[in-house]
Amino acid sequence: MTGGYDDRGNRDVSIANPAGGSAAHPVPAGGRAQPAPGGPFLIGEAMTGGYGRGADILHACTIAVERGEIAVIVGPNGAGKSTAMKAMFGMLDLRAGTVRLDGEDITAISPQARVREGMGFVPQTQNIFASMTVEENLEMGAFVRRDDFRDTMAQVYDLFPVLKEKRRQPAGELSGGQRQQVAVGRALMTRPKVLLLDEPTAGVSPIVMDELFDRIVEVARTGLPVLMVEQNARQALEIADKAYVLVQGANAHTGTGRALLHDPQVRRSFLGG
Amino acid sequence: MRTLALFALVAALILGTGVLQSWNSALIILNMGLVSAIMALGVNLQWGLAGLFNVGVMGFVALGGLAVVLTSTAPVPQAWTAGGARIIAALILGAASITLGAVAWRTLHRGRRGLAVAVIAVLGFVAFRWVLDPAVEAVEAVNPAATGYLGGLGLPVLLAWPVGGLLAAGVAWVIGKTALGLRSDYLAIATLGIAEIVIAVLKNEDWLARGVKNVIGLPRPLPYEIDLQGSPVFAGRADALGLDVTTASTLYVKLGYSVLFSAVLIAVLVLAQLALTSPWGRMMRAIRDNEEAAEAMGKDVTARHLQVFILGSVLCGIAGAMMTTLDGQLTPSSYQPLRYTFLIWVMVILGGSGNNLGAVLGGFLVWFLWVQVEPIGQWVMQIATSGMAAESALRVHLLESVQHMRLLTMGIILLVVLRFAPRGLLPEK
Amino acid sequence: MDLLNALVALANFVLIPALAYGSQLALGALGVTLIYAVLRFSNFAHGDTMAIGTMVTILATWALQSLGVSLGPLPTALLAIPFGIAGAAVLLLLTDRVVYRFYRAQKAKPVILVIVSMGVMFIYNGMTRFIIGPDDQSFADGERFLISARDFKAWSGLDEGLALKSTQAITVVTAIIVVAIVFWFLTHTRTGKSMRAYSDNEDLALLSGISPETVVRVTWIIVAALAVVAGTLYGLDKSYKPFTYFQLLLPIFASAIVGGIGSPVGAIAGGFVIAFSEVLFTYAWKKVLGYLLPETLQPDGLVQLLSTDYKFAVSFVILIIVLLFRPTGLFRGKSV
Amino acid sequence: EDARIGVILGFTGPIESLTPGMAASAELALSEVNDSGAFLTGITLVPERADSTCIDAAAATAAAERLVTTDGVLAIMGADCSGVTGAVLSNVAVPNGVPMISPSATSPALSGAEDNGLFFRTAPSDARQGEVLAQILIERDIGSVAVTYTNNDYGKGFADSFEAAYAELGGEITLTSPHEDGKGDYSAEIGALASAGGDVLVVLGYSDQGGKGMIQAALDTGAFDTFAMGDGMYSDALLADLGGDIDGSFGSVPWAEGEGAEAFSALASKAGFTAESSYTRESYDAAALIALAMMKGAEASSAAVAANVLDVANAPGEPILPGELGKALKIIAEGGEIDYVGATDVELGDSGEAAGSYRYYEITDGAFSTVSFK
Amino acid sequence: MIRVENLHRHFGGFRAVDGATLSIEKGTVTGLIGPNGAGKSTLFNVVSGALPPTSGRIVMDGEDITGLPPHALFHKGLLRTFQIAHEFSSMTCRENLMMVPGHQSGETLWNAWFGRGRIAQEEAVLLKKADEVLDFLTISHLKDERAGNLSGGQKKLLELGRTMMVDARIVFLDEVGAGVNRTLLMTIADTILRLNRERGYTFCVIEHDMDFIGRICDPVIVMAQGKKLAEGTIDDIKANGAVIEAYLGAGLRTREASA
Ligand SMILES: Nc1ncnc2c1ncn2[C@@H]1O[C@H](COP(=O)(O)OP(=O)(O)OP(=O)(O)O)[C@@H](O)[C@H]1O
Ligand SMILES: Nc1ncnc2c1ncn2[C@@H]1O[C@H](COP(=O)(O)OP(=O)(O)OP(=O)(O)O)[C@@H](O)[C@H]1O
Ligand SMILES: CC(C)C[C@H](N)C(=O)O
Ligand SMILES: [Mg+2]
Ligand SMILES: [Mg+2]
Repeated sequence: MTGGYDDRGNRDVSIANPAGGSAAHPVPAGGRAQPAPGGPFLIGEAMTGGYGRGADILHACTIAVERGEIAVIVGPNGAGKSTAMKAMFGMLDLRAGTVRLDGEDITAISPQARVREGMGFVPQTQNIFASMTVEENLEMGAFVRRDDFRDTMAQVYDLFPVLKEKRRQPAGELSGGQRQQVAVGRALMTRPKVLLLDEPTAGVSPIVMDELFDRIVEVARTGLPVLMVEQNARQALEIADKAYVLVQGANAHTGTGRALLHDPQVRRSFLGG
Repeated sequence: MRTLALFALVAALILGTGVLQSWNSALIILNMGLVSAIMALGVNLQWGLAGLFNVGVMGFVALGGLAVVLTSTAPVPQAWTAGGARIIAALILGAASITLGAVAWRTLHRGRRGLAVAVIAVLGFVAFRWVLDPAVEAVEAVNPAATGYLGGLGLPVLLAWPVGGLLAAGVAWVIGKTALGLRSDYLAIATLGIAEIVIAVLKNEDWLARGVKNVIGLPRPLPYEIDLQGSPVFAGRADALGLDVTTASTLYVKLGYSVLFSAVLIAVLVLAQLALTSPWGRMMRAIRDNEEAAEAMGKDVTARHLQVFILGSVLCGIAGAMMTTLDGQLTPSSYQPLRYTFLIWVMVILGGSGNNLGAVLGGFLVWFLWVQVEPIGQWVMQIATSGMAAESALRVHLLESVQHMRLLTMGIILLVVLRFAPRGLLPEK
Repeated sequence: MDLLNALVALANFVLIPALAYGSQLALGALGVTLIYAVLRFSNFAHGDTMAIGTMVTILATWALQSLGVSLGPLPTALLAIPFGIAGAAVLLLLTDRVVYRFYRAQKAKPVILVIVSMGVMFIYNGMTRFIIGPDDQSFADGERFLISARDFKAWSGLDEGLALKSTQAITVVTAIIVVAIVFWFLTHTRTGKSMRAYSDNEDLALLSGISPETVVRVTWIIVAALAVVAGTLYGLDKSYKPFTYFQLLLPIFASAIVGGIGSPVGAIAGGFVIAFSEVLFTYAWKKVLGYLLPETLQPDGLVQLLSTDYKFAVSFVILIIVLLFRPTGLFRGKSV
Repeated sequence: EDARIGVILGFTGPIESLTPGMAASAELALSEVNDSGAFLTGITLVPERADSTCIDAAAATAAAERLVTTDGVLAIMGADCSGVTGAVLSNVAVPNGVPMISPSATSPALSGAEDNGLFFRTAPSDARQGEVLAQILIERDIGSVAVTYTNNDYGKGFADSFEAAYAELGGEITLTSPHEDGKGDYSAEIGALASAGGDVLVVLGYSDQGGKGMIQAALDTGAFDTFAMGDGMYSDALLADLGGDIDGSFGSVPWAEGEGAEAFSALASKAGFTAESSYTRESYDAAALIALAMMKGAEASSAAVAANVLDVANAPGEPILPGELGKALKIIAEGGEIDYVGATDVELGDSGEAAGSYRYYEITDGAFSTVSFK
Repeated sequence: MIRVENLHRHFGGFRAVDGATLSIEKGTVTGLIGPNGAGKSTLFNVVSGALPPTSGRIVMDGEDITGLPPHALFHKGLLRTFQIAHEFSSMTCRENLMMVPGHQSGETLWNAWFGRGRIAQEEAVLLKKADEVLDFLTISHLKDERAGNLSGGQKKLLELGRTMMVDARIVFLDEVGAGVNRTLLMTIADTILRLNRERGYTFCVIEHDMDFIGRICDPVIVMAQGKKLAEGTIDDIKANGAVIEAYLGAGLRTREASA
């Protein structure tokens, strides 16, 4: 028994594909980025698409983030928040709509190429390499970097001291919250030009969450745009420059973080009153 | 729809064989197809339904074969007097020391039990060999070219089918108790090993079933062709049908097997289908998807695994007994993993694992191919070389190697089918 | 009491052969384990990959021999290995392109890939026999022995001989070096780590900027190298016969699994477990005890635990016992 | 009109390296008959090959079934390995009344098979060869041997008869250890045999399989340096591979004295393949017997073969050697009697089995040399 | 109801649970909080039988349940959810729920073959119940969707839904809230309270959302480094210096002040 932390009770790869049986088909390699000047730093515009051959999950959904901004997506479970994030990262082949990064149309390029273009992403689930050590997880975050990344790693360890303690341990043996820290740390290692976080705070303790939010704000202030999905919405909206409410795959409300936070309808329906 | 179409295709292939080659060939394919389908159902039960990676199919099939010998051949009285009682005593002794060992392992305290069990094992083994060896020697010395074994019980051969199932169940129980804790490939290699052990015993314990000297001329549930050919009544009927009597007799016997086998297959299929669509099937699928969660939801995963492992093995045992009955002989060295384990797996996966009908379809189709790739390969080669100069070295070389087209063709067809149906022909919905 | 003779007899009949055989299994197991670790399926075509790669090596060896090239006391085949590797690599990459890639894109379940690899096995099998035929081929040259039993007896004056074939020595040394390299490669190089990452979580690997196609390509090339080295050394030491390579598949799988799937060090350990359990438990100790015990205690029988009929059975029993105590192999292999 | 003859041999599987020569020999006989122009008027013999796989009874049965019921073969030259031969015999040949002449299924158990007069073999049962080999050892004054045999019905049956005969003659067997064919490593077997000791190692296996592996391993470790070998070991390949290392070893192989075998060798080398491999002679003879029996029965039918094989194979009559099939056909056509001698000095007993004679050979200077015939 | 006595669970040399002693009283909704890696989930896993303890004892209603397998505990009325959702991914949501109740007569092969009538009746009842639960969790439109295709939060909901399929005596919830929409989470909180009051379920809840804990839990147990650090009402805990330092952090005060 490897214990209760394995994602799969039945540890048989042959049945439960470890990739979680996801039907997502990433954009294949080989596409090219097209110049598309103007607009926000990162924008997924009028994105429409779904998983495999299934029905559309996203309906002309638009999400954008400017340099130095924090944009937050909230919405009920299953609204398509994670799907939208995946679509912007090319983990999902869009049926319509475009994704543009820093004046380039990147709709057709593969996820690994987007990493090279400077995007960093923490998915909601399956966001660590369970069989590799914490340190190797972080190194993998820096995979596309050719420079010396030791100081970035030191910063991550500063942010999450517990990871330093456990750096030789396989990440799969960590507690839920610790895994989440590894996942965020991995994305920070990329030194991205834009950071996409899907519920980075799920399962982390309040004290770590505070640090995390502080750090996100700090990072954004250095000019790095951050796009994140949060269920811990009240706290997230407080720091958000821009916020989107997604409902059933479409934009329902858009505004500044504070505006939405104080919108009574949004509060009642999505923020838990 | 797809199901129907594919089964129609298989039917057409077999009928086509009948028309283009001969009805005897068609029936022989059909019969082994039926047997294969039952084996595939067994594997599908274990894998498709419970996610148990059993690659010891060959062992259970062989046990079924052994059952035929043990039930249906005539006993050898001299052998029994020579050492029968002593062999039985040795077996009981062996079983007793294993039980004792297991009990000791369970009851004794941690520190000492390793040593205790080791001592029991060694002493038990020595005693076992001491009782067994002389008896074996005596038994095997009884006319080794023709007998040299204890013989069977002389019962009707149809009885051997359920006995084959029981034998398989017994061994499956032992394996299940020890090895089912292992996961995926680790379980696979353990079952593979156990199958090899079963075959090793079958090959080397001559007193049991003549080992590699084979038991031939096993009794049959159906009349012999030559007897039919000699019977005027039968000849008359054949005449009335416009068939020559030899063909009629061979067809008659094969059809007889087809009927028997179909009856078993249909019964098994109905039961399997009922089980699959019941809450039991749902529970098994849940266990397959996530054991830990199933366990937390009150399902006794270990017990269910054992149950389904035994069930699947029983099917393989029954099918093995049927096959040996059809062959009329037990040849232990013909049990090769490629043929009796992996080919069955190909059937299950190609048919579509998790789907009983898929397994059955795979059983028929793959068996059909296994038999027919030889002519197909030759035919392809003929076409390929027909354009070449008659004396060209390449052509000669190719024609000489035509027999190797058999497996090559099998491989190509396998890849092509899986290319167009990557989840099997009839995937689990 | 004659300790020296006893030791030599034991070394000659048990230790050296088992070490060599264990290393041969280990080299094969390493390839299997790597494919399992990175591409997540048990590759049934590995035995035939070894056969076909070795075939290329043999053809190249013959060509070299006919050109008069030789390595002196070492087998010429060692020089031909690079050709074999190149041939096997091209073949594997082509196979991946035509066959496996499709299923990866489909995210097919591993068991499908296992069956697909059986199809590939059949095809390789046919190809090998088409080209070189099903027969035994001999291609060994150079010095067969580092020291032969006869020479050893003459040299040492002992009753027992000790034989050490050059191929045995080469195999053991190669196996250890190769395992060390693979281990180091996987744990210390960027590419190696990306291979492990890809094997662990494909989607996340994509998100880290790892190109799956590169990983896959590198894996196949390494596998080709391993298969050819293993196959050639085996062929030099024993004999080259395509059918035997297929038969080797089972003990190779057993080694990979008992060692812990995905673990290079486990492959070596597994190879030795299988090899030693085959030889040790069926060894007749009569000779060795004969040297060790005084006249009066000489054994009558063979002092053989089990007859060699059961050598495979024994090695599997040992394997099962090991797994019962270490359910994911000696070196904690992948449990998935 | 074509009369088809089945050639069922294990073209794939453990004896895949023996079978091409066997098939070629059989087909050589058939074409000799056709070329002679003296066969039944208007009828050409056409060989139909099928794969017995040597081990998969079901596949062999299916292949044979196809030959018999689809291609309509009238007689079968085959099968090769005893196991599949038994299966084909009882499942296909007997029910369909098609005669089989096996060139190589040597298991003693087949003697007792229910064959309805349809089964013949040109290779002698191993029961006999065991005795021959035992005698050879005693002649050489070898009193203690270790035995290894290939673990199948052939090897086991052979070993059984050898052991009984050798013990009878006062020899001592230190250990009998089977080996599996096609496996990777034989150290365990050699270890045990070496420990048991013995003056020579008796190897009852196949020359391109475990038998060779065993010899190789024994030489490598210095466990044995002289070997006594059964028929399966006789092949040029063995010499080519082991050459001078096994000088002084010896063995027995079904063989006919002089003429017939030589005639066949000449024929074979003219046809472009070598006769010096196991069971090529027997294959030639098996196919020739089929043709001659048809001629004798004056029709191309299964019944004709079954009824006349013994007649053409045994005395009285004009002795016929390989290459003389045309002559034989003419004699039969003229109503004469023949006694087919063939490449192996064919003499079939009542049960349709060759009594066979054996060549006792020794390896000297890297070549086979005949010591005597038995 | 549950007493954990000096429980240890070590992984190699690491002491994930290091002599925890605590008890969960009947009829309470007990909160279990603590920093990441405090050993909460490990404790759950040991109590629910998924992991054997290194040493120590677990007593449920006076009966020693240490080392009992999870399925046996289930039948004693002890249910749990997993922190990382453990859905049955190839089954539909409905099936995920319908498989839960124990002792279904259709779960024996005999009945599956020969007792179809009775099964049909039972299934109808189960189906209705499952649909109610799905409705409550706002995922009834997904009842025929494979559970593997749900969104992260929806999987968590399904996980919770399973505990609602049977009458439990004690339910262990491991971070059901993480990833669940806060509005829905509050509804869930109300349901937990209702189940607790009306049906007498006992709950033990791990959660990092202090609003949620504050709303339903009394008492709250704080774990740190494998041991119990503190226990008390939510207000006691929020005021406890050690807890603030180890877990809540200073931010909480400031945040509360601003809210
Ligand atoms: N299988 C394992 N092997 C080694 N260490 C482990 C294993 N499982 C858990 N641990 C360690 O035990 C400690 C406690 O983990 P646990 O999951 O119980 O924490 P937790 O309190 O639930 O944390 P969280 O709030 O983050 O979920 C962690 O430091 C973790 O690294
Ligand atoms: N792999 C998949 N295959 C098919 N459908 C999917 C898949 N993943 C998600 N879906 C469906 O897409 C819809 C949106 O899912 P998504 O994960 O984007 O939701 P979300 O907004 O992130 O929700 P949550 O807050 O619960 O994480 C859901 O209804 C879900 O059922
Ligand atoms: C072809 C031969 C090697 C067959 C062997 N004589 C047997 O009876 O099996
Ligand atoms: Mg989400
Ligand atoms: Mg936890």
